[in-house]
Order: sequence, then C-alpha cells, then structure tokens
Amino acid sequence: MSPAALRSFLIFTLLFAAVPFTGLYEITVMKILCFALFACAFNLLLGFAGLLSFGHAAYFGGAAYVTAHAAKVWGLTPELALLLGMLTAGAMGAISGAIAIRRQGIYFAMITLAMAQMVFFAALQVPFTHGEDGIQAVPRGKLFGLIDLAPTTTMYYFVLIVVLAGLLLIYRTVHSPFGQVLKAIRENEPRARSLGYSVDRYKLLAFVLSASLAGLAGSLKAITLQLASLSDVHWTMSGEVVLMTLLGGIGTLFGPIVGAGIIVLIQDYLAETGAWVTIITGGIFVVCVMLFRRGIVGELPRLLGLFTKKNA
Amino acid sequence: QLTDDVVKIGVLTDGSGVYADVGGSGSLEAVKMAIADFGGTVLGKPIETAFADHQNKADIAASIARKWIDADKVDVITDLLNSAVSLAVQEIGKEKNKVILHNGAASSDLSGKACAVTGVHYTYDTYALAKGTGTATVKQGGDTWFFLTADYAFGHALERDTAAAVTANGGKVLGSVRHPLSNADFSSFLLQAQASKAKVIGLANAGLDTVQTIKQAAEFGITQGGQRLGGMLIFLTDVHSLGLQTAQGLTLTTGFYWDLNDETRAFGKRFFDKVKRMPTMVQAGVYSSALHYLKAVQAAGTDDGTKVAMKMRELPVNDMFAKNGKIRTDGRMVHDMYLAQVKTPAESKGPWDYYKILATIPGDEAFRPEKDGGCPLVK
Amino acid sequence: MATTNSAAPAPLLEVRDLHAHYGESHILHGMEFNVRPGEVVTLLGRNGAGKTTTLKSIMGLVGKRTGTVTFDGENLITHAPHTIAKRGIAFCPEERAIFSALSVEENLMLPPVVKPGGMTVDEIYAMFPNLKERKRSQGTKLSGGEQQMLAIGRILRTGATLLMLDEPTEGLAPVIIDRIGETIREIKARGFTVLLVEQNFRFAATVADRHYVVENGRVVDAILADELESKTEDLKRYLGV
Amino acid sequence: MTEIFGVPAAALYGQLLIGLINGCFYALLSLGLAIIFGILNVINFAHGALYMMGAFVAWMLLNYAGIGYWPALLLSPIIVGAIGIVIERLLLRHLYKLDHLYGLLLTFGLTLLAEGAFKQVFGVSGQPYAIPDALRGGQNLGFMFLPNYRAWVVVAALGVCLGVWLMLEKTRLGATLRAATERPEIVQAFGINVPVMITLTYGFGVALAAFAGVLAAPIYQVGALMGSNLIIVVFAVVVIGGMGSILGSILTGVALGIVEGLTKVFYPEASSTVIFVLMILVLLVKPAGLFGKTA
Amino acid sequence: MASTAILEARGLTKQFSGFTAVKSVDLSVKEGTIHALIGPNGAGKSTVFNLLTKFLIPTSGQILYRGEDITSVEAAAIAQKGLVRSFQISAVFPHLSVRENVRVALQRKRGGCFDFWRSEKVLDQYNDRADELLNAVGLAEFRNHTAVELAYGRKRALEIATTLALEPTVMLLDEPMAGLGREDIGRIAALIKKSAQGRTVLMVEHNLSVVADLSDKISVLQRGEIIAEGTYAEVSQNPQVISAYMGSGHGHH
Ligand SMILES: Nc1ncnc2c1ncn2[C@@H]1O[C@H](COP(=O)(O)OP(=O)(O)OP(=O)(O)O)[C@@H](O)[C@H]1O
Ligand SMILES: Nc1ncnc2c1ncn2[C@@H]1O[C@H](COP(=O)(O)OP(=O)(O)OP(=O)(O)O)[C@@H](O)[C@H]1O
Ligand SMILES: [Mg+2]
Ligand SMILES: [Mg+2]
Repeated sequence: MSPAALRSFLIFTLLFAAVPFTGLYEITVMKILCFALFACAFNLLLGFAGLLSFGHAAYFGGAAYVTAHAAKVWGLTPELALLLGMLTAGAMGAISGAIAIRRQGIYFAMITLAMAQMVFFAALQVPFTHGEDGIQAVPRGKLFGLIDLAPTTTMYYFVLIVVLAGLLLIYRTVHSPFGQVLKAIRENEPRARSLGYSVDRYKLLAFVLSASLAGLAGSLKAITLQLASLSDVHWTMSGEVVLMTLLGGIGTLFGPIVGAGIIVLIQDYLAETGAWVTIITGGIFVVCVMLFRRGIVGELPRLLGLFTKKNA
Repeated sequence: QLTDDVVKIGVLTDGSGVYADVGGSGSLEAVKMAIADFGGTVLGKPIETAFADHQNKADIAASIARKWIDADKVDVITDLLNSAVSLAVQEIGKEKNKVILHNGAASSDLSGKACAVTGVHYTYDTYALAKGTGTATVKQGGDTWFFLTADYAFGHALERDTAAAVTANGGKVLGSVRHPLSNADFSSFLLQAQASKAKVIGLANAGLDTVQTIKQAAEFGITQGGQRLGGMLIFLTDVHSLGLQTAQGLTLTTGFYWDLNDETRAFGKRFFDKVKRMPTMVQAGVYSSALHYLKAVQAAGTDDGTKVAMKMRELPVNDMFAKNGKIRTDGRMVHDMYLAQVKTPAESKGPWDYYKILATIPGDEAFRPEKDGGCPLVK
Repeated sequence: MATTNSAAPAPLLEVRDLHAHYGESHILHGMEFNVRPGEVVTLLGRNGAGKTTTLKSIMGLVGKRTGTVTFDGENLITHAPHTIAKRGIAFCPEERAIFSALSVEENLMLPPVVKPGGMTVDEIYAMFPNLKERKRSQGTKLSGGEQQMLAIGRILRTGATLLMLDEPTEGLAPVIIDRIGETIREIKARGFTVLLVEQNFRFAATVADRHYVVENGRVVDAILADELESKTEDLKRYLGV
Repeated sequence: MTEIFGVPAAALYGQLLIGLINGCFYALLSLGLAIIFGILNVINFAHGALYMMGAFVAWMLLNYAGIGYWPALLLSPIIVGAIGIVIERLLLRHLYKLDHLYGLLLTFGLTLLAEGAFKQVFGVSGQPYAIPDALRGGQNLGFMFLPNYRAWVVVAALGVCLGVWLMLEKTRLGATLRAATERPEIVQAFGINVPVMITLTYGFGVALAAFAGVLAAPIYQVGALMGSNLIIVVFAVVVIGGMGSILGSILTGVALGIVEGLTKVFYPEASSTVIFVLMILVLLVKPAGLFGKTA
Repeated sequence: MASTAILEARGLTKQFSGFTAVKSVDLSVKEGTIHALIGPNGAGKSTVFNLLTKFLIPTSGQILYRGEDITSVEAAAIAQKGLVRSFQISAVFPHLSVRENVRVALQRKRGGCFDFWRSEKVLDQYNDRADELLNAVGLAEFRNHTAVELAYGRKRALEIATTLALEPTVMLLDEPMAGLGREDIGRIAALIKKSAQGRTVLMVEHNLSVVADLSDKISVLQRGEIIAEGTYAEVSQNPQVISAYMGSGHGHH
C-alpha cells in the first residue's frame, strides 16, 4: 500500500473508531458507513472499470432483503446472514453482469437499470419481502453466536470493521494485477483484446465484485437499521449512489465515503427543515456537475482530512 | 416525573411526496393547535414540537426516529403516513418505550401482528375503510363489484377486506384487476371494469392512483354508463384536486369531515386560517391524538411511554374528532366512521363543501374485532 | 523572414504575427506568410511543427489566437468559424471528418454553397468514381482513402475561393495521389487558391507555386517552385529526410 | 362472442386502441429525447420534468391568464422551449465535450430541482385541467367508448411525429443537424452557425416534451410528479428504438404502448416491467436497438 | 528458414449489407517471412486484416493457423495463440505509463491476471523485461511518462514494444507507417525488420519504399480480390498493379 493510502486508511480508522467517545450519534454514523461501502463498491465499477451501472440498488436492496429474512425468519447469526446476502448479491451481479457487460455506455446503464427494475418488481411480488411494508424488526443477533450486537456501540464497531474490510478489499482490487488489467481495458478495449485479454471476463469479475460488496453494504444496513424495504431496491437508490460517488469524486478511493456522508446527513438532517430535500439534492447535483466534476475529494485533496472530520 | 424537562411531540411525515398534502406541514400545524388548546404546558413543563420529512423511506424514518428519541428528547411521534414507515417506527417505540401515534398509515397490522403497548393506531385503517364502503354500498343496492387494485400489500388488504364485507352482505364480486403502483394510465383497467358490467367499481388503491382512476373514469363515461365508483382511501384533498365536476357521485369512507357539526366546523375554520386548506382526516386525527396524549401525560403524571400509553387506553376520547372514542388493548382507537358521497357541483355551496354524509358507521362495527387481529397483547 | 514578391498582386490571404495556444501550450509563435489569388502554396514541416494548427487558427477553430489573418482585405482573427467560412475559406481537415450519420451523398452535399463557381456534383463524381459507386452507403463505411476523396470533393462544391487542404495524400495509394495532384492543378486552373499542408514533399513539389517551411510554430524559410533544385539540401535538413 | 386467449375479441380491440393512444405519448416524448441525444449527445433526463412543466404552463395560462387549451397548445411549448434554451445556454453547453454521464447527471439534478419546486408551490396531488369543450364526449365504437379527446391525441401526436421525422430525414436541415451531432466544429467550419443551431435544437426537443405535456394535461392530473415515472419508460423506448434514431423512437414508442396495453390485459401486474424485459431481449439480439446504426 | 504456411485464408469473403468488400481471397503467409498486403484505397485490405484477427466475422471462407481452423475462434483467444495485431490508428493505453503499457502485455503472457487479492507489486517482476523492450524501441528514457504525452511516432514504437512483449509468432501490422514523419519511418522500419527475426509478419502498408524494403512477399488486392502476388520486383512490373495502384510515377522513392 502506498504511504498516502496507508495514511488515509489510518486517519479513516482512527476518526471513525473515535466516534463512540465523542457523543456523536452512532446510528447515523453507521448508516453513513454502510452507504460509504455501497458507494465505494459502486465506484469500483464506475471509477476503475469505467462502467456506469444504473441498477446497483438491486444488489444493495436484494442483499438487504435476504439478510433480513435470514436473520429474522431463519434465525441465522449476523455473520452468516451477511454472508448469505453478499453471496446472493454476487449471484445476481453475475447474472445481470453477464448480460450487461456485452454492451457499452448508455446501453450498459440501461440494461443494468432494466435488470434492477425486474428485481424491484420481484421484490414487490414475492411474499417474503412483505411488499411495501418491508421486513421490519430484524434482530441484530449474536455475532458468531457469542457477541450480542444489540448494544449500539458493539454494533458500531462491528460495522466499522466490516466496512473497513470491504474498503481494504476494494483498495486491494484496484491496486492488483487484476486492477491493472481493468484499467487497461477501460483505457482501450480493442487493444486489450488484441493483446489476448478476454475482456468480458474481466468486466464480469469486476461487476460481480462490485455487486457483492454493494450487497455486503445492503446486508449490513439491514442488520444495523433492522429493516429492509422497497426503497432499498428502488431506482432512486441507484441514482443516490451515483450522486454520492459524483459528489465525493469518481475514481477516488475515499471520495465516495465523503459523498455518502453528505447525502445521508442531508437526508436525515435537512428532513427536519421541511420539504426542501429534493430541491437541495437537485441543486447539489447541478453544482457538482458544473463546478466540482471531480468531486470534493478529487478537487480538494488537501481538504480530505477536514471533510472526514466533519462527517464523523 | 418527566425524564427531561420538556415534552416533545415529533411529527414524522411525508413532507414532499405523494401524501404531503394529506399530512405534511398541515399535521405539524394540527399538533401546534393541540398544544395551544391544551394550554402550552404539561405538568408545568413546556411542550415542544419537532418535524421531519421521512421521504417515504423506512430507513430514513427509522434513523430520524432513533435520533429524535436518543438525542433530541422527543417523547412521542405522530402522523407517520406510510405503512412501512409506521411499522419501522412502531418497533423503535417498542424498543425505546416511547408512544407512537399512527395517524396516516393504513395497515391494520399496526393493531394486529405488529401491535405494541406503546403503539396507538388512531385515525383509520384498511379494515375500517373496506368495511365502511363495502357494507354501506351493498346496502344501498350496489351489490356487484369489480376491483381495481393497486398491486401491493395495501391494495391487496383493501380488496380482501372489502370483498369480505361485500359478500357478507349478500353482494357479489365479479372480478378484479391489479395495476402497478404509480400507474399513470388507467384506461385499460377501466375498460376491463366496464366490460365486467359490475354495478360498483371498487378502488382499492390510494393517492395519485385513485385520483387518476377517477379522472379517467369520468373521461371514459363510466359513471354516465351507470356504474359507480366505490372509493376506499380518499382524502378531502384528493377530491379538492379532482374538482367536483369529475369526482361527483363517488362514495367513500372517512374518519372525519370538517362539516359534521359546529365543533368540527370551528376546528376546520381555525385550521383553514393557518393552512389555507380544510383539514384532512389525518390532520384532524393528528390533532386529536396529540391532545389525547397530553391529557394522558397529565393524568399519568409521567412521560414514561408504557404508562402514558396505558393511561391513553383508560381515558375515553372526547373532542371534536371523536365522541366516546376508545383505545383498545391492541392500540386500535375505536371511533365512528362515515360513509360520504361527493356532492355534485350544484349541491356544493363553495370551496371545500364536498361531502354529503350518507351514513355513520358506529366504531364497533367499523373496526376489526380485537380478537381477529392476531395482536399478541390480546389474551 | 517570409519573402514577398514585390511585383505580385495583393495577397488574398495574409497572416501576420499569428500566435495560437492549446490550453497552456503556446504552439504558434508569430506565423507570417501570404497566399496570392490563384496560387497553390504549401506549408511543409515535420510532425508537430504547427501546420495543422495554422490552418485551424485561420479557420477560427483554435480557442486562443492572436495576430492578424487578413482575407480579401478583412481581418478575420476575431470571427467565428462559420462567418469565416462564409467569407469564402474552406477547410479539409487531416482526420477527414466524414460523418457517419450521413450517406456519402449527404456528406458531399453538406457544406452550404458560399459563392458561385464551385464544382458540380457530377464533376466531383467524375473525378472520384469510387464515390459515385458508393453514394448511398454510410460515409464512414468507406475505406480510408475513399473518405479522403470524399473530404476533398466535399469542399470543391462550396465555391470557396481559398481551399485549405491538410495532408490530402495521407494514406492514399499512389494512383490516387496522382489523381489528387491532377485535381489540385485543375482547381488552380479554375482560379481557386489553395493552401496545402504536406509531409509528402515529393507530392507538394508537383503542384505548388511556393513553399513555406514551418518549424516550431514559425515560418523559417520560403522557397519558390523554381528554387527547389537549388534548395534541396536545405529542405532535407528542415524535414529531416 | 369470439375470444382470444380467453379475452373477448372486442375487448382486445379496445385494449389495442388504448395501447396505441399511450404509445403516442411515448412516441412524442421519445422523439424529443432522441433528437436531443442525437444532436447534443445529452441524455436529457429532465425530459420528464419538462413535460410536466408543459402541462403546468398550460394550467397556469388557464388559471392566471384565462388562456385556454388551443392557444396553450402553441404557447406552452414556446415558453418551455425558451426555458430549455436558457438551460442549454447556461448549463448544458459546458458539458458537450465530456462523457455522456455528466449530461445525464446534470439533467437528473435539474429534474429534482424542478419537481421539488413545483411540489413546493403546487403540492403533489395535482391540479385538474378540463378537456376543451370542442373535444368533450366520445364515440361508441361498438367494442369500446372512445373519448374524442383521446382520438385527438392520436392524431396530433402522430402528425407531429411524422412531420418532425420528415424534416430530419429528408431535408438538408436534417442532414446538417445530424452532421453537427458528430463534429460540430467541422460543420461550423463549413459555414453553419452550430452553437445557435444546437441551442435551438434543444429548445425544440424540449418544446416537443411540453407539447406532450399539454396534450396530457386534460387526461392526467397536472402534478409535479407526472413526468417522473414516465421518463424511465421513455428512456427504455429510446434505447429499444436505438439511441438517436428518430424513426426508431417513434415506431418503438407506438409499438411499446400497444405491448404494454396487451400486458395490462394478460398479466397486469407486469405491465410496468414488460418494457424492461423487452429492452433486455432486444439489446441482446440487436445491440444498437431496433433501428440504431452500429458505429 | 522453414517455408510452410503458418497463416492461411481460403475463400475468405466478407459482405457488408449487399456490398462485397472481400471476394474469395486465398492468402498464404509463410512462416518466418514478412508479407505485405497492398492495394488501392477501398480494396479491402483493412477488412482482410480485421477478418484474420477476428475483429470482423467472415461471411464465408476459412482461416487456418498452423493448419488448425481458427475461423470461429475469438479475438482474445487468437492473441493467446500467438497472433497479435496492431491498429491503423495508434493503440496505446493513454493514461498508463509507458512501462505499464508494456507490462500489461507481459502480465498477460505470464498469467495471474484475475488476482484481485494480490498487490500490484507482484507486477514489478516484469520491470526488467519491460525496460529491455523499451530500450529496444528507443523509449527507455520515457518509461515513466504517461503514454498520452508521447509524440505520435513514439506511440507507434510503444505499440510495437507492447506487441513484442507478447512474443508473438505472427505479428499483424495495419499501416504501421501511417502518419509518421520521415525520421520516424526509418526508425520504425528498422525496428520491424529487427523484431521480425524469428517471427512472421503480415502488414498492410501504403508506403511503397517501406514495402519494397521490408517485405519478402507482396499480395496486391483490388476490389476485394488478389490480383497479383510475388516479390516487389515481380509485382511492380505487373501492368495490372501499375494501373490499379502504383500509377505512372511508381518506383522507389
Ligand atoms: N488539441 C491539442 N491540445 C494540445 N496540444 C496540441 C493539440 N493539437 C496539437 N497539439 C500540439 O501542437 C503542436 C503542433 O501540432 P500540429 O497538429 O499543428 O502539427 P502538424 O505540423 O500539423 O503535425 P503533423 O504533421 O503531425 O500533422 C504539436 O506539438 C502537438 O502536440
Ligand atoms: N463496416 C462496413 N460496412 C460497409 N462497408 C464497409 C465496411 N467496412 C468497410 N467497408 C467497405 O469495404 C471496402 C473495403 O474497405 P477497407 O477498409 O478494407 O479498405 P482498405 O483496403 O483498407 O482501404 P484504405 O487503404 O483506404 O484503408 C470499402 O469500399 C469500404 O467502403
Ligand atoms: Mg497536421
Ligand atoms: Mg484501411
């Protein structure tokens, strides 16, 4: 790991590990962490493989449902429920990915969107998701059957560790031999093919990885907030994750975390100022696209520390 | 005996989505009116409000509710206005021992499988709507039905309960069609309903879907053709936005109407002065439930969730919203419901004069018997 | 440095102290040259010398440019590309810019006629029979060379008095190069003025009246057609042949 | 009575006709979207919001200025088109050189802004807009009652679509527009004022959306969210037809309306999903859409 | 030098919606030779090339590699068998460094490309070989530049280094001299000549002096058909070739 990345990871870990001692509201921070992982997983695809998926809500929400069901109805321990959610998302990713990666650009985005719409439709129809009521009162359970996650602070550290592991995996993937090939494919696909790379398989693996990690984020969210609902699989959720990534900085490692933080805070806190949430979110989109195209982290790397502090 | 030096009522509502006109900032206004009517303090401490837009997302609602309770000294949460949101917040109320007053949400599970000591389902539920419209319409001769059902749990529940009421009263269901949520064009479904030749087309949907259906039914000459529309969940604001020309003749069930008696008219006028709209049944329910909550706090001498909730169950509800209303063990507030019909433009004397009350459905008939709901609290 | 022939008529195009930038990089450092009516003039120079940039600056396609570009007595330096085109300058870019959304014929008909006196479509087809054969097909489905023909043919229709051709022979078969040489001579005979950018100096020699040698965004030498023999050695040095 | 798959034939005709009517809206909207995509390379997510604004402007004209349906049919597209021109001049213009993604995101943001603002001002339940007197009532076709207004929608929408298509495919203006799509600077070097042309094109595409909005006003509630669900479907139409293909978007729009109508009879629950299923199938078989040209 | 055919096309035909760009072409490239494909514009050279490298699917006909039928094998798989192509328009990975460009090819050759859990440091093992190749094409001093910054001619050189990194058995070059300045042409020609040792090269090229200089055998294509084959001396005398391609002023420059 490069010294700069190592430093960023350390700062990230220390800042977030300190949260329970600062009196900051842990649940909000946990939610931010879950969405941060979601956005980073999405960014793995957009920022590093150059693929804009407009259907990532399907993996996030799909996994959330599976985890919630597994924990609530089957009584699985949280780590197993998470694993199951993640695997489901990965499998879903493998299916939609196999179809979508054969196309590029806007077609790719539309196919992922279409697949996600079908997942949404399924979530509306199948009984186990409980329609618009969602799966509520999901138990947090005991980690490995031993550690009770009901206390918020215990849960908090569990979330932090899982998210950190996810982020490390993403970092590793980006900076791996595989990541290098992915970059080459993004830069010049025909050339990569002529060098003997089966481009589709690389894209598919990237897609599956991204979907699995998005799923992990969704599962974690289901356990943390103890519910899984239709809004998790709705296309606006796919739009939100794009916004988070754009806001933080496409193709930066920590940008999406910042973006996720800001969006979650806007949704949770501006909610109390009346009906301006949509307008403000829209305004942010416009300002980002016009002025901060590389995102907060991309534009102002020096302010990284500052912003992470603000979120926490 | 207050845990902190303030009683804070949180209005968690749809501030910007499809139901914003039904609850929204009008609900906050209703709470403020209740506080004013109660006197502004309880047990010598100030009463405050909090407001948030849950954007119809359960997880946002849940995190706001948790934060309110954990960090912002909120003691009671009201309105909710969306079943997923209500169910999520119900769990939090249970866990944190805070009273939750469900006014806008329809799911009868709130006083059934998902009931809680701390939960009060106040204004209406799917069962009451279905029972009201189903029973009363059949009695008036509308004995063959075709349903247009929104394809989600709420629509299914409405259809199921209404169909049960229809058949129980000797009517017959000829068929139904399920349309996707947030559909824009209903003409296709209306043609199917028309072809069924049923006397009544039951609208087991809500919000914009219902409004669009009614509008397009008028366009396709459904009502002129002799069929009538049986609305289940229709708010005053829906009728307002449709206009009487289009909505006339529609029957529906409501828990409140501003023009019932002098008391309601007075409330309606006060509300109108502030919000520029007449109150919906949700906003009226929010007012009444807040007032009742404050009375219970006063009577119980504490803001402890369970104790206040029990006290609310003990005290009868007597205000402009309900006479001799009663909150059952399962959290269901039982009060009279009304079968209303939308006036013709000629009958209406002006803006907001929209309903003729056809029948009053006594609370005991309107709501599902406690034993049938499957609430674990009911022994 | 640009030598001007005092006895000649007033130039049709006169470029003075032309500077151009791409973003931060300063590419042209005071280009000076002129083209008289009816002449064929070439800009010679190595890769990256700034030849293309010169043409684009004249056409108004380079964002930041200063100096004077006098055409027909009017300074065009501040004009937008479309008004420059309407004054009678046509540009054939080196990357050909054939439109894939248009058929061959639509490509040919695309540029509006700005002045009378251009070639007719039939004349153009006669010059490049390949185009006629494939006139219904999608423009970019032509082979590289056919696209080049189309790109040249396209501007011959407009009647512009000054034609600027950027490396018209690149990627063309020798026979076609010959034909393009003939074409240039023919349009010259019709009274058009041509400003040509070439790497292929052997080709340039067969068509041009004068040559300017460009190096690092400046004109470093001017050579008349009849001086070529004597200056061959200089030229080889300039061009690194 | 004859039956087809258990559905009376007469009912089926009715459904086909209804499908056609909805298809006309899809066609009109996707046409504007296709033009804008074709010429500006911008995926105009705001199309749904502009459609909504078209309806709202008609409503405002009626309620604030007493201007009725027929003038509004012309005025509203002009007003909304002018708004589009402002958007293009101030915002979109700066994004042409970038990836499609940014145009999409910008217009997505604009959509949120516009919908938020209209919700704030007019609430969400929507406002009623009456059918013009001349088009009230309907015809009994035997198998169904066809409101006159719906018949008018078909005529107006198909007429406009056809006119626009002829203009783009068969005239020089159209060819110039298509060329400007690919290499604006070169087309400009040929003597055409491309920036103005692009601005006007966006304005025109937007005006088409507003026109659809006015047509829709008497049928649907005029509400802030009226475009937000539609836009996704219209996108799917454009993609199935082939991004940027004018004819493709028109024909696909109409065809999908019909397919959707039939689904509403046979498996109504899936009627909002069927388009996406179709889209995936089409793209698997024809990667560039039904009428798209492979680059 | 063995003179068995390593790459063969039999009856290769390609139609584009009604237009036949390549008509029943038989081509046989002998192992260890430099084989050039020339012809007037639109003759179908690039199309043949794209067919041989699987970037287009033939309408009919067969492609054999070492006697094995590879007509239906995918582009990437062909490269894995040792047939590697370059592009008419320069093809580098613009935002990777020059060294990384070469490493991408080396990495493929050695395997381990799906290892998303390993550090990219494992790629450092290829640095020596990459530098060696860059040295060979004269790009050693640029190895840490991003490829996009390179001048056009250097990009072509980089492309050749990348191609060589795969140690291809057959190199297919599409107009390697296109757009190059004089000074680059000589260098790249020398480079091709050098790297062709022990390999087979098939190239499409318009620059006749380069063709004359490098190629052992030339096939001339016109209107999708082969009209002549042989050494430069042979084809350049062929009257059909002269009228169709070389024109009056033909001959060495
Ligand atoms: N869009 C651009 N942005 C930045 N630099 C550029 C751009 N286009 C050209 N350049 C640089 O400007 C210089 C001059 O380029 P120009 O294209 O004018 O050369 P040229 O003489 O036409 O060369 P060639 O014979 O290769 O076409 C080169 O160094 C080139 O790298
Ligand atoms: N995708 C396609 N669709 C239709 N026609 C095509 C397509 N690709 C090439 N052609 C046509 O096939 C013929 C051969 O084209 P090709 O590109 O192979 O020529 P070439 O010999 O490489 O010419 P050049 O030397 O000019 O590059 C041309 O007439 C061209 O118009
Ligand atoms: Mg050049
Ligand atoms: Mg070629």
